[in-house]
Amino acid sequence: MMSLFLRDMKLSVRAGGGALIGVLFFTTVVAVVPFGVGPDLNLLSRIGPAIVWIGALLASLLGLDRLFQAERDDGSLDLMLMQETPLVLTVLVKCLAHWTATGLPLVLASPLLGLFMNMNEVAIGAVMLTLLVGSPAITFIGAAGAAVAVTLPRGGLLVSILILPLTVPVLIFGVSASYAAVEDPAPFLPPFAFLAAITLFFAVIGPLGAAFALRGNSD
Amino acid sequence: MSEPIPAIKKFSDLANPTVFLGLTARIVPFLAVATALLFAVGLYLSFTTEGDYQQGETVRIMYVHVPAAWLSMMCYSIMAASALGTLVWRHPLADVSAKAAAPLGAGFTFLALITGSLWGKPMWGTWWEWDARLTSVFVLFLMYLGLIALMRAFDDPARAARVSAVLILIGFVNIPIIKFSVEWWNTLHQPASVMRMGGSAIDPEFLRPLLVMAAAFTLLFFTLHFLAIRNEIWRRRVSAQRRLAARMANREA
Amino acid sequence: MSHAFYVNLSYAAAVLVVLALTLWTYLDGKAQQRALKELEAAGIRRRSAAHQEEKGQP
Amino acid sequence: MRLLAENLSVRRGDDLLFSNLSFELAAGEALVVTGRNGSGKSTLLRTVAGLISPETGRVRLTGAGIESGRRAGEASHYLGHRNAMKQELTVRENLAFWQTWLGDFPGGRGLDIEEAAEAIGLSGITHLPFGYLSAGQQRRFAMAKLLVAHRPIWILDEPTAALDFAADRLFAGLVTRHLEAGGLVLAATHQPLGLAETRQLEMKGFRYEGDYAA
Repeated sequence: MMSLFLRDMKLSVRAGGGALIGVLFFTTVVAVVPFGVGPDLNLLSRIGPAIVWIGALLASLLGLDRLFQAERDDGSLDLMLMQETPLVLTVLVKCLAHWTATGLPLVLASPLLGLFMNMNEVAIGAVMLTLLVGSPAITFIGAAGAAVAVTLPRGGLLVSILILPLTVPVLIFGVSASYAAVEDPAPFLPPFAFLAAITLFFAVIGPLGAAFALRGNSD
Repeated sequence: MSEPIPAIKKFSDLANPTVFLGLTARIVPFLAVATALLFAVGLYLSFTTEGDYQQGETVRIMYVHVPAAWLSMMCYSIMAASALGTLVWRHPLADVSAKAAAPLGAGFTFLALITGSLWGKPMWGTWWEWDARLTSVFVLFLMYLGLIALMRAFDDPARAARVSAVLILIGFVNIPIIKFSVEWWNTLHQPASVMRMGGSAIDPEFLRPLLVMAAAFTLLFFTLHFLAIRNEIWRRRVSAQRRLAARMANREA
Repeated sequence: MSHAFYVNLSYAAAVLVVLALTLWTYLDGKAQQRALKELEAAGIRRRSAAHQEEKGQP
Repeated sequence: MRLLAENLSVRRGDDLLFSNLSFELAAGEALVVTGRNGSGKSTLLRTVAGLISPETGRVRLTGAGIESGRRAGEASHYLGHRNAMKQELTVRENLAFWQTWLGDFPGGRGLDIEEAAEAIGLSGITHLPFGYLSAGQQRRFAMAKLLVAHRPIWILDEPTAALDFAADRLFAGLVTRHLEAGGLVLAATHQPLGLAETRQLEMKGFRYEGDYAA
């Protein structure tokens, strides 16, 4: 299991890997917003958490379609399907590696973008924390979508379209927890606990669904 | 590497990577020592000179902020010159130079943004402001990162060189925008004060540490750039020899 | 917060960035050198280097 | 150890590729599947490997020390058209990954990575990235993958397609050694593999009738 994790990490860091592209996309998407809404700092700080969350959501969808397609293209997927190792576990490890390589850098870059959005320190901390807890859920859902679209030649866009509606709950609770941390009357913990629950839920459902889809898709 | 170093007779000899490696081996120690000395003097000066009566202690941030910002633009200009060298004269080391400079440029631009932010908080009361100067420097930072990603994405260095050279030249539009943004638009950022017509507008008390630090940062950049070019040449040799090794293994078998 | 805090923080950032760049350059150089050594040990030489050796030993 | 395929039928879309196909393979035996393009050779192999579920019939594994219900795929190496190696990683990283990931099937041990490279005649270049190698070299390292982890059954789909004559001979040697050690080989091929004693199964598309083993 560890060997698969290390291999996937190596692949995403080596040339052509998606780790840098994800962060770059995230930064660019968030940086474009002030040009659209104008440099009104009060407005920016109000919409900041939402923008950072949406940017992170889009950026973490970027490399997802290659999660299984790359394995399928060179035949590795066949060998993984044949093993006695439960496929669910294989998928889970691949998700974790993918998140560590592409999701974690987004979390680490988010405070910097928070500054650009003129968010205060508490809001930045809250967004970073919610992203840390919530972004794995996106990867887990995405794994299921990627598995469904694995045999399609141009599945990349389809994966995004399939997954985006499913990530809406993650977005809702992530953003509402971030706002709750800033605005006094709303409590922070309930939406945050919900977010954590969603992530745990998808950590089970996502790999299960992905494994099922991969078995059904093999030909 | 104990190979004899061929003598440099004309400028075009620099195109020979072996000659360049020999030159690097001779020059870099001096550059490194000079950089260290200048930094020692510069740091001493920056912490002993007096604070500004308006800006107080924070004026010391200028001694790292301005050199970093200056380097971020100089590095891009060097990359643009290298890009011209690649496209027009097909100088074999030009694209190596551009590729080696990109991460350095990104690093110094990042430093300029960070220190600018740290300066802006006590002075303007905000970490970041979407004004013309700051935005254009941020765009420069994104361009550096994009170029790094682009250069890494190609397998074939020759193709990567041409494509990224075109992009570098297109992006060069940004440099004059950064330079003159403070004059063209009415912004929060203060206008240039060191280099302008009719002499510097800055008190010699601040000018001295600033110039020393700028020189130190510039030398640091050149030291690192030389070393990065050397690394890139080695990287290409490794890659060429690996291909050779693969071919030789075939012949033996 | 006092101004000294911002000054110290920005100098710390400068030191960090400079060290990171220097370290990266140094380590990258070491890695490439190691790769070259490994290849040389495996008996692969650059054509020009091999050529000079032949000339040196008639 | 015996590999039993019983009454296999596989349908792709609306086409019945083959039906009621049965065969039996004992330790030390090789079965070469031949036939026209599209006659279902690859499909048969993938079915035995467990990558396709057949419409009827099943693939079984019997023998000492094998609990019933174990899938044949777990005891098999599958070498398909694609090499299952990553271009960006070095040969050694690729092989080391598969070695630890696959693990040894009970009853044997895989070779060391360098030994495996030696066996396919390409020792000394395992430190190169896989993408730097020529197509033939890549194929040979894909075969080294069969050696680094022990599997009694080798399922080979056009194994020698990208190989020259010398490599062809080398591979025939590997397969022969595997058979002598009590392994089983199931191969689909156009070219003769150069094996001494093999049984043949000719696929004739969906007109196939009858029981091969009988």
